[in-house]
Amino acid sequence: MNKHLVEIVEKTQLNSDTYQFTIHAPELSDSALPGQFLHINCSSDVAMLRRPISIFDIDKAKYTVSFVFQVRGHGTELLAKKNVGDKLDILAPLGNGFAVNSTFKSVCIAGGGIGIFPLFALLKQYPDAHKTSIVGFTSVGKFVINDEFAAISDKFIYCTDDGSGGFHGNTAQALELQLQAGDLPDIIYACGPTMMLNAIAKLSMQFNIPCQVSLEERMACGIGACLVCACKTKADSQSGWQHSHVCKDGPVFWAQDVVWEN
Amino acid sequence: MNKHLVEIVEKTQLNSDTYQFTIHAPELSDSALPGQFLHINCSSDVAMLRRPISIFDIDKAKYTVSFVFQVRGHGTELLAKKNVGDKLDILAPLGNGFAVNSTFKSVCIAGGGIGIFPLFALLKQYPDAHKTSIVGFTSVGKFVINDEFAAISDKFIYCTDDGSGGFHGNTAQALELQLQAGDLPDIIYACGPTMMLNAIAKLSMQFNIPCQVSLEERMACGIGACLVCACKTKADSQSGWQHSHVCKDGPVFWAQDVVWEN
Amino acid sequence: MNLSVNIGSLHLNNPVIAASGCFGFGREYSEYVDLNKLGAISVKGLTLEPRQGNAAPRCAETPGGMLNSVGLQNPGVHYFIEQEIPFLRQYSAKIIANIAGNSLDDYCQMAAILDDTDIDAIELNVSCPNVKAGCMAFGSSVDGISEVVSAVRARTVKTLIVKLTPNVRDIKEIALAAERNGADAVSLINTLLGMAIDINKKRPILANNYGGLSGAAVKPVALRMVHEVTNCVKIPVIGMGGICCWQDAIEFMLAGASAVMVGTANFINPLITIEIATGIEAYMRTQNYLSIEELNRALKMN
Amino acid sequence: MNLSVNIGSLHLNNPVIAASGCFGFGREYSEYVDLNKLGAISVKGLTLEPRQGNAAPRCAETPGGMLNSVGLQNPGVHYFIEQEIPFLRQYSAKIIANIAGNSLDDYCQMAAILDDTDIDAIELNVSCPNVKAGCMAFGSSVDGISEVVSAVRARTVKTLIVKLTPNVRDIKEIALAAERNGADAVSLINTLLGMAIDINKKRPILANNYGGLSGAAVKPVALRMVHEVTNCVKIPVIGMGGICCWQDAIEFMLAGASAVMVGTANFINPLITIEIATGIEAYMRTQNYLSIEELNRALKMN
Ligand SMILES: Cc1cc2nc3c(=O)[nH]c(=O)nc-3n(C[C@H](O)[C@H](O)[C@H](O)COP(=O)(O)OP(=O)(O)OC[C@H]3O[C@@H](n4cnc5c(N)ncnc54)[C@H](O)[C@@H]3O)c2cc1C
Ligand SMILES: Cc1cc2nc3c(=O)[nH]c(=O)nc-3n(C[C@H](O)[C@H](O)[C@H](O)COP(=O)(O)OP(=O)(O)OC[C@H]3O[C@@H](n4cnc5c(N)ncnc54)[C@H](O)[C@@H]3O)c2cc1C
Ligand SMILES: Cc1cc2nc3c(=O)[nH]c(=O)nc-3n(C[C@H](O)[C@H](O)[C@H](O)COP(=O)(O)O)c2cc1C
Ligand SMILES: Cc1cc2nc3c(=O)[nH]c(=O)nc-3n(C[C@H](O)[C@H](O)[C@H](O)COP(=O)(O)O)c2cc1C
Ligand code: FES
Ligand code: FES
Repeated sequence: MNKHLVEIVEKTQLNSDTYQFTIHAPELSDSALPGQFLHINCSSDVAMLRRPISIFDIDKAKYTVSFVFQVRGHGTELLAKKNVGDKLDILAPLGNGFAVNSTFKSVCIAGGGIGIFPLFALLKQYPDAHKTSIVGFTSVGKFVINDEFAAISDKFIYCTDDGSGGFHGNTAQALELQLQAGDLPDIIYACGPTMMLNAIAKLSMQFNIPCQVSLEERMACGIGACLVCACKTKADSQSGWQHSHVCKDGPVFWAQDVVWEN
Repeated sequence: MNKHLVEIVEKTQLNSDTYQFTIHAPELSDSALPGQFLHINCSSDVAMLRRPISIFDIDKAKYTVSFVFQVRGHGTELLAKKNVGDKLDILAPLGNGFAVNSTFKSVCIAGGGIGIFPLFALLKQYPDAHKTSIVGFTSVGKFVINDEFAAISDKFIYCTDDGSGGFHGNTAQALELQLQAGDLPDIIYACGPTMMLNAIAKLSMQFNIPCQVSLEERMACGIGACLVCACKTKADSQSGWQHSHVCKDGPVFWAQDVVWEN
Repeated sequence: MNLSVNIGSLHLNNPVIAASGCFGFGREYSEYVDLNKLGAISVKGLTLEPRQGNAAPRCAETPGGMLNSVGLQNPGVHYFIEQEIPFLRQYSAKIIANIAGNSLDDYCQMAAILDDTDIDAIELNVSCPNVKAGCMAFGSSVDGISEVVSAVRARTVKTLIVKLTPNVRDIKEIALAAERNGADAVSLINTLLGMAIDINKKRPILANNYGGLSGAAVKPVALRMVHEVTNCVKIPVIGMGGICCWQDAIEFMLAGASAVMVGTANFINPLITIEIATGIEAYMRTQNYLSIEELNRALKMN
Repeated sequence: MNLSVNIGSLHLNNPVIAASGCFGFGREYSEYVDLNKLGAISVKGLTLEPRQGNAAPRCAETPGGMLNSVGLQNPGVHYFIEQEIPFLRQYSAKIIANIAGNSLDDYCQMAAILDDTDIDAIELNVSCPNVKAGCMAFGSSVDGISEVVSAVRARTVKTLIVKLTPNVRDIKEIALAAERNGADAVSLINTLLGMAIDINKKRPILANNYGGLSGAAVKPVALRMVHEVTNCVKIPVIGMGGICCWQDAIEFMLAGASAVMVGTANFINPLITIEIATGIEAYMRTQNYLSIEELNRALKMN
């Protein structure tokens, strides 16, 4: 069973609205895969839906898992108020993680905003490959965990939408420059706003590079039962598409399997 | 305006489910009267109604007011989780306090369960009178702040419904014995379950002693606007009664003005 | 930027109105709120004769909301005219007289009486679920509403607002009937009929057994109904039901409401009406809306 | 003490049923819950042909509740029969097939098809607010419900449960029409039609604009309707709407419900169905009720 009551063992405020929590969760640290998520009960109120948050890091030695989240609305606000020693009611690990292939020599991750969080644990799965990280935020003030990404990457590119630091533009544009310059990885992993993912999916097809994207959708159950977290994927059916579900069939999909709408 | 954001400066757990909070509230400590109540916002949730809680004690020198409450349901449960240093959003002082007459030589209070709390500050208004306190609980295990009442009273009688300590019976029965024994105070003040208040009101009429009771009713606004906290009182109208409102016309009423239903 | 709105011939300085039954006659809240800063106050539902209402308990908290079964306790329309209008007239907030009756004749008499007084509008309460006779019965059928609205319309030249009940299958047809029969505006929603049971006492919590549900919990239903109604009538719509913050008020105005009424939220925060008015103004400023009408037109459907 | 109940010829070991659309086909929750401990499972609403449902977002959180606009995405009745019944039959929980159609013919065909299969009951969903054609249209008028219930009744000997919509003026007349036309039981409530707006995007949050409100917020309305219906029909009533804990379930059973369905609460606590069953048992023990029927008769009105 994926329901756990875990203790918060570390809490760090990364910037004005972003927090990193580490939980003690032996089972979870053993089985969880990068790209999977936790479905977190943020409130004591029996009527508040859980919030999906990706796994940021896994420490099997310490039996811990950590996640990073931005305060957006009521749920994440309550979550941010929890402290070390508090218990968290989570469903985890949920969904499918990223496909990791140890024969890959060169991997690239592209993350926009809160989309960078699931990509960190993923990079750690590639100790030997050449790792390019492209991370983007709206503005330098919003940067979090850049240093960690820089430290673990062989090439590190950071972007800001407003040009206040690094590459002026989004991660898809930065990726395009890399690809055009002939820096072609064996795989691209991307997570972030849909527009960015759509652009990256197109680039991956154009340059014929396998690409996985992690999608976001509003969720209720988190386990494939309620069907609210629909996303369009390709299908053999007459229409050519079907509604898959981000929580169960994803959140990670092959970019070519997704039906991208404009 | 009666809306204040006050700080909790002391928190004491009196027994398994009863707490005493002291708040720093200069204005309130100056103006509040025994018998008035605080209307407390227990939650950060914008949709939870306030909870009415009586003033337990007032310390004008320290600019503090304290209240004692029992955890019953969701609201008081959340309130109990607040800690020293937290801010409380309160409307206070609300309602009418007890009528205090300094010429009285002998006063008697009768409190049942959580009904004893508003009577403590009241007794303090009578430094010179002979004070009889009759307090009752279901069982000895439920006793709280008995010592404080004993210390401040000239005569102290405690009752338990189950006979596990003190007088076996309720405070109305204990009061009746006092009155029958000729121990007749100038006034009786009572607060507790309606059945008990009803019995005490009858005794007060029988022995012709002025009596004030503090009533409870479910509240929303607390200030006389929504009209949900109705109680039947006598009126000059054809029917002989009207609906008064506990929050505004009370919570303290003269026993003879209340229409007691059986 | 202009926050004022017109509801028929009723001109409001801003679109925030205190909802009937939740603000007394303004007196109680005047200690907390500058009544000059409200668009209007809809007073406690009035009847021809004084009423004592239902027995207590009249209130039960429910998840995200509350049930009430006050049952129109009020001092009667004459007392209101003599004692309350003069008090309210000291302030610039417009006065809306919310009226309820057992019979068609009650409504007509009250409308005629109020027509001669210094109030700004009549809100026809044909939607109170807490009284035995009349009221919601009129409001839940096209025939009932047509009858009462046309009769009252004939008795008054005041701005006539008809307050609709959500306890119907199709609120659009009720709203259209109100419009057809002379309403200057409709306001919605009144409370949803509900119940709560005390499982220890094995009795309904409310002495009246059933009561009206209000507060945050009803907001999605209210918003949907307001949206449906604004899309079918041409008269102004006043939206309410669960508005607890300025963001909620903006949702209703995006759904097409010319003004909003705030009820239950006053009980939790007595300053909420003013905070909502301030929030609406700030939102319009940052979003560059010059008028409430612009806001009313801003919603794009998916 | 006996927790079992009979709904028509359907015998349930206990009165807790997973509500349609909130428990998939049982598979997803089988990891969390021992399906043998449930009275029954009402599966995701089935249609004759597979359906992809509405576009995303299909969900919006609201105060104390949620809106959904899934729109009956499902693999079709044939897939259900081949792939899901065999899985569910491994457990003792009874299987209720929830069916929805665009037309009378759809309902009839599905009922006839399912009549030959190893299911225990059919729940006629004439109350889904999220699809364009059919469904709720049937459920919101006496004529509509009479037509569809009598037609389906003629096609099946399975226990026939008719699921009612709360989006009506008088749910009693709808329930009575279902009973008159051959329903073995009624279940209520389906979702209340609602809306939520994103004030930054100025668009409804749901891609479908409107959606169905469920969860704690609707409990008072659901409870009142269940109470109304149990007091007018003679067939068993299955109560639901906002049940989040065993205390809520007891409220519904005191209101007269023979069994309860639990929907939205599963999303927050996947173990809730079992916790409710355990809580009901403990309550009955401490209160000395020997059967659910006793509990159903225990409510005293004020
Ligand atoms: C698979 C997955 C992984 C995620 N990982 C992370 C992460 O690692 N760090 C992080 O900061 N955020 C992550 N998110 C986004 C995060 O779930 C939302 O920011 C969060 O749910 C917002 O809740 P709230 O209470 O702050 O906002 P509210 O606006 O109060 O939320 C209201 C409702 O909308 C839903 N919702 C709102 N925004 C989103 C969104 N962007 N995606 C999904 N549901 C949303 C909420 O879950 C809730 O049901 C992830 C989302 C998904 C689907
Ligand atoms: C004037 C007045 C003074 C009071 N003083 C005290 C006091 O000093 N100490 C103390 O422990 N209690 C006092 N009470 C009772 C206290 O208000 C209730 O115990 C409390 O509101 C219960 O809230 P809850 O969240 O625990 O229960 P819930 O059951 O969650 O409450 C649900 C709703 O019912 C109302 N409610 C439930 N029980 C009562 C009740 N007995 N009286 C009024 N409303 C109720 C709540 O306010 C709330 O609106 C007083 C009540 C009144 C009216
Ligand atoms: C305690 C209470 C009393 C009410 N009395 C009246 C009334 O007298 N007349 C009326 O038209 N509506 C009355 N209402 C309904 C409100 O005006 C409003 O329509 C409803 O509560 C929904 O708005 P809200 O969620 O903001 O409270 C009352 C509501 C409450 C909670
Ligand atoms: C996501 C979701 C999907 C639903 N799908 C169906 C369905 O397919 N058929 C049906 O009859 N009811 C459906 N319902 C309604 C529920 O079965 C139930 O009637 C309603 O949600 C009220 O109960 P609750 O508050 O416990 O959720 C659905 C509800 C939700 C939240
Ligand atoms: S959230 Fe329920 S199916 Fe994905
Ligand atoms: S609680 Fe509103 S009038 Fe007393």
